Amino acid sequence: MTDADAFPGMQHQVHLLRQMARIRRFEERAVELYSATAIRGFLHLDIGQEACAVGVTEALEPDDAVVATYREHGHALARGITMRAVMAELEGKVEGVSRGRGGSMHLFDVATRFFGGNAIVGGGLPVAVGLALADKLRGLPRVTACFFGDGAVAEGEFHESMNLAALWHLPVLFCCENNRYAMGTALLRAQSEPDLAVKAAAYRVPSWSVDGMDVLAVEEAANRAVEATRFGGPHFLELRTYRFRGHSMYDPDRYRSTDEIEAWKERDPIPRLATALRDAGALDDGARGRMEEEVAAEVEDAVAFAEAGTLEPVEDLERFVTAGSGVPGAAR
Amino acid sequence: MTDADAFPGMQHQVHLLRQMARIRRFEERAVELYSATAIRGFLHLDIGQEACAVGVTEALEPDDAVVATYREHGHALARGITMRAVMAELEGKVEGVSRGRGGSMHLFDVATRFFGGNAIVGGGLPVAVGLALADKLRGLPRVTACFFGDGAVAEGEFHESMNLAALWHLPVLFCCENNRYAMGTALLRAQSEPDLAVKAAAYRVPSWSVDGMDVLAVEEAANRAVEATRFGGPHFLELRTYRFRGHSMYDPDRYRSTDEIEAWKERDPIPRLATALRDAGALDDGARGRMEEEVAAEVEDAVAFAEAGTLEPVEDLERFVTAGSGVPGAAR
Amino acid sequence: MTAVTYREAVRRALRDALATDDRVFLMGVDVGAYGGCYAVSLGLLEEFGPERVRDTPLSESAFVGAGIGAALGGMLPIVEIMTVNFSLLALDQIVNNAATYRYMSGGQMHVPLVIRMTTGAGRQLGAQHSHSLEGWYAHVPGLRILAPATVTDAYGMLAPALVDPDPVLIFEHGALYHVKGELPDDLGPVDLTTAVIRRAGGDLTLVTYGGTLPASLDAAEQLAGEGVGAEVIDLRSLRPLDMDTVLASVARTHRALVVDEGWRSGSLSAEVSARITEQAFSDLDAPVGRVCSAEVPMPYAKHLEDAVVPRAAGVVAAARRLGA
Amino acid sequence: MTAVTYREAVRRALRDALATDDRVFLMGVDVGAYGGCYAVSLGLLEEFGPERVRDTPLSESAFVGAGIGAALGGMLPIVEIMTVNFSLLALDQIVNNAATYRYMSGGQMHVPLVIRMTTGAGRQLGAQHSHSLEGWYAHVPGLRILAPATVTDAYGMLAPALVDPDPVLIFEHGALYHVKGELPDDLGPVDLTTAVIRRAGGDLTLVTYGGTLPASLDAAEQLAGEGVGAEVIDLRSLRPLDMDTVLASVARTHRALVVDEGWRSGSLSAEVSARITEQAFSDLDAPVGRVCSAEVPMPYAKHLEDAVVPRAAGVVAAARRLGA
Ligand SMILES: Cc1ncc(C[n+]2csc(CCOP(=O)(O)OP(=O)(O)O)c2C)c(N)n1
Ligand SMILES: Cc1ncc(C[n+]2csc(CCOP(=O)(O)OP(=O)(O)O)c2C)c(N)n1
Ligand SMILES: [Mg+2]
Ligand SMILES: [Mg+2]
Repeated sequence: MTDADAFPGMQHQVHLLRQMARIRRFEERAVELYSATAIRGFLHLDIGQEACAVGVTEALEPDDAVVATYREHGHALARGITMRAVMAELEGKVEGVSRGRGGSMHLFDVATRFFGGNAIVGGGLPVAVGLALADKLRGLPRVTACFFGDGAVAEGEFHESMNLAALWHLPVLFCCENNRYAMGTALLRAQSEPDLAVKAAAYRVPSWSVDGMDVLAVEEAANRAVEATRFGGPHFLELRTYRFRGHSMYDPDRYRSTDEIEAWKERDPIPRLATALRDAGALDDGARGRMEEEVAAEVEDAVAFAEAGTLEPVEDLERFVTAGSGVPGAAR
Repeated sequence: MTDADAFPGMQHQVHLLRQMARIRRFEERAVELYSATAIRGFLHLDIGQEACAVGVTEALEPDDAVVATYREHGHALARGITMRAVMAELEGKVEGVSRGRGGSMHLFDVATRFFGGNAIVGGGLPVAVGLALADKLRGLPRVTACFFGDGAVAEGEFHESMNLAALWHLPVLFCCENNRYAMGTALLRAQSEPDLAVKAAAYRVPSWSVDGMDVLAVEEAANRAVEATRFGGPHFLELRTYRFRGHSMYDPDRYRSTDEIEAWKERDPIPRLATALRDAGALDDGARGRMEEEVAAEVEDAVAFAEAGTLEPVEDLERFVTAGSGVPGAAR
Repeated sequence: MTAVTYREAVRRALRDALATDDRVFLMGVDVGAYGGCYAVSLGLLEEFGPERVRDTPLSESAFVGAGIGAALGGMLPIVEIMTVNFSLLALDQIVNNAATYRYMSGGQMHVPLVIRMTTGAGRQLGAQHSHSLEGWYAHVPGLRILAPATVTDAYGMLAPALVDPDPVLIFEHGALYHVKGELPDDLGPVDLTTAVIRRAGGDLTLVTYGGTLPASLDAAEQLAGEGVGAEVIDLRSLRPLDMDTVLASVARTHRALVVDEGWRSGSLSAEVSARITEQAFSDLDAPVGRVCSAEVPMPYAKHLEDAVVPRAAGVVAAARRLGA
Repeated sequence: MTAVTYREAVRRALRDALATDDRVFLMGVDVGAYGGCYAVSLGLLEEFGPERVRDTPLSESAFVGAGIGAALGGMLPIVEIMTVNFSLLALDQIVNNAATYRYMSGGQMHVPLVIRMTTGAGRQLGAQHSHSLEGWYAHVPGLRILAPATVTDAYGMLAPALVDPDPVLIFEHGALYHVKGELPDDLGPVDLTTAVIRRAGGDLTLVTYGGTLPASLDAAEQLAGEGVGAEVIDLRSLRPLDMDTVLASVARTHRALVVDEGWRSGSLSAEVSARITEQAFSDLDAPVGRVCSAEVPMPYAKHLEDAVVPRAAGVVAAARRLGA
């Protein structure tokens, strides 16, 4: 019997912690692999923001859909895509979740209804609206959770999508991960009205603003929001968070002060929950250590899997452009 | 001495009436010419909405700029472009304000800083923001008045432009002529939040909603708004109005009830002001009749001018694509 | 066999699609209450209701993207964009999402979406409503591009387009809507992959599609009067291109002229010309010719617009220059 | 004469422009505090301040449109769009406004705007960041399209582009930024209307531009080893095209191969091929060849991306097939 078993409800919190730890370790390892050039392209890290992906995803049913951005390793892993499949994708292998065609910015998984992995800022929102429209027309009580950043709020596609979802009462949960920066542009320098909840109101979309560094708060808000969305049309969840690393591997992070970054690191969602669980007697240092070991083992297994993976034969380059493409003899 | 001279301030109101009457008669004549096929393409009439163009334009200085839509005859005339130049444009003549290249939807006039005539719904807003940015960078205390319809509010370009203007404190006066329909789509079927002033607030742009069927109310609001915009950044003016005719000459107007149209015609801005002026003793029926005659004469002069106009030689087809184009020998 | 307009043929195709498959719905600006900007969908709202004939706000990017999402979610949406000029506002969704989902997902996902839009000039609508940009879409892998030029194709292409598991764009030339033609009552599905010979001839191959088919046929008629047999090929599908039909014709005629309403530089005509030369160089007695639109934003005045777009006289003159 | 990277050359051009003319300002996403997405504008914010090196929100349509308006209002804006892929979000403004103002206004107004953007593949950025769509822009009357391939052009094209009273789009290939070259201290203005011969040769004309110039030069070098003299022409201007330089070369070599990173169908290479055939048919000993990108959304995996884009080996092989 573990510590957590002794505390009703605590086991779930341990699960949340593990999910966040999985994302953190996975990405830390991905950084190493990037330095070793096993991973290339853009690599956008979720580190610091894990509570958002984990808290929201926990509130979803298996049949619900997720649309995310290029910063979506966390969302993919939280949603249940295996580390193996994601890591192999980052290494460009056929065994990757997108067969190595997508890379870090384009994770897709039909089994978990994970619809990307969109690297055009704001580009996922209309698609999410459409997924929800399909559900509504088909009479399926599903929710589509659409993640995007604070920067996306300035794009026209945000405006058009919010209005369309609200006008048609579609079950889209708009999840804005407000990490205060769009690359180097601080929210205050991008929005004349930096209170994003006010924006949601302009479409009559009810909104919550939540501490995105607290996975329990995120989950609680997401539970309410997902329920409300499922039967009441779109809702907007602002997750106030922070990325601890640069925008991508190329970012020298010139636009933020070390003080600011350090202050936010104090609020790191992982030690925060771990400490709370320890204080509550639900997860002692030994159990925590075992968890870390298990996570590390899972990461290493994923790396081994990715490295043992194979490359798509170049002859298959044209497969999947359309249904028939690249298949010898098939009509294009 | 006319009646109006006897009443201080009344002369100006008579001028406003005349401006509206000029637009009305001009367009009624254009409809006839359309039936006679002297005018082709799309023809969007301002009839019913004249108070908006006239009231706002009166509040502008000669150095200010105007950006309008495809429904812009009224704005062009109110701004001071001659009837001759507009009518010749509608007839596709070289003497037209855009040399016959633009037509009804694309009136331009550098002398009055009239920057179109934009036929992409929402497409003029970013341009207006840029004109205001230029003024700000150049230190010129000018305003750019940007007209658009209620339908444009759903477009992404509205959202992006409002934010940009507000973020940078640019002197754009956003003038939304809310005539309740975008072609056949009623505002309530296009906007989840049909109160457009609420939308402006989402950008921290101060707004007024005005009876767009009352030219005095429009002018008063515009005077305040233009002043506020000139030194205080963007403002939003919602002009509640109605078009008495179909969207364009092709519109069978299936989506509105006759009752609704008739009810709005009761509020026709022209008889409304004319009656008020008569009641105030500022414009008796004789003077009113003379005004109508003068306006009719101006319209007929414009038609004669247009019909006497010439066609651009086909050899000049490629002129004005770029600075050097279509000019024999010039580099392209 | 009934004589119907192109407009009616499209409407009938839409009605049949809506009636046949619950997953089909039509969405776009003013497709419902207004009856469609070009009256194509008139009556469909009354017949199928507002859920399935769905007016959208003016939000091209969002409603096209919503079509993509709905297709991913199991529906078969038909999205109408009023004109290809406005489709630029939705181009991000079409190019970066619709065309890439299958490939980026390694074949897991696909977008069975149909997008219809008008294209072309001829109604004095000026520089923001009149251009022919379908050639751009034909550049994009992952999309199928159709250009029905006849009543039969206007009707017959929609059903197979809906069966295609990948995104299909259908370009309806605005000047064709009022054109009448015979619609066989028992029309089978139209093959989306082949060009068709609309008129046979042995001296010259005229390759065209969509709005310039009538002018090309007129030109062929005139040329026939001069003793020149022009074979007129209607490409129908702009992506993929059925070069087999074109090359077989050129092998017989040894001369080819491409007629295309796009601006000449970088239009689809360039691709057709380049491919003919690449694949049939030794068949050619003359360089492949092109008749395209003048490279100007479309002017409003009628005589100028007429001077911009390809007309039969210009095609005939170009054919003569080819020595046919 | 100093050796600088292409990135530094662009930066220097920007700095000189900002220093020379008060009307010039730079605007785009992260051009300021971040230093430019590809570090091109690094240091300029500090030097010229936030009014003139202006970070924008993520609103491609609005800030490109604002550039158009500012140009109409008397400024000389330089707008940066991070990549041509994102420029689709601003295409309406570029095509329907920037390119039409002069014409629609009957010559009264003009838009002295410069838009810079990166293009091209090579950094494993996948299907939404890697495409080469500059050929689309080269289709649009009213725009001038430039593609600097060398350090000299990267520096020297900006000043004359700003002098041009009409909109100019400059495409910087992302893979070129780190390439080094010599920048003469006394560089005069670069002619924006002419192509240049980057390497002389008598057996074959290689026509290319931008990101594929290095591969074309490599191929020419390899071909030289086989005794084949390939003349390499860098188009530099994609609209208008300087066909005189190309045709003069083909008149000497009788063979032409176009190398272009765009997807083959409907790429700029098609236009170049069609024009060569139209204008120099009798000079040609073989059909004009093309080496382009494979027609797929760009895959992430390196070996697949490498298989998509034109490389020297592919150019050499195509040259051999032409019989050069
Ligand atoms: C339309 C578009 N413009 C620019 C970019 C380049 N870009 C990628 S991510 C990013 C910042 C987005 O910020 P935000 O939405 O806050 O998300 P975050 O990266 O902070 O998670 C930018 C500018 C892009 N991918 N798409
Ligand atoms: C981007 C775009 N989509 C569609 C159209 C076709 N269209 C022209 S006017 C119009 C209605 C616009 O309504 P609104 O903005 O309310 O202006 P109003 O016509 O009522 O003055 C539409 C749909 C267009 N011109 N541009
Ligand atoms: Mg952010
Ligand atoms: Mg309206």
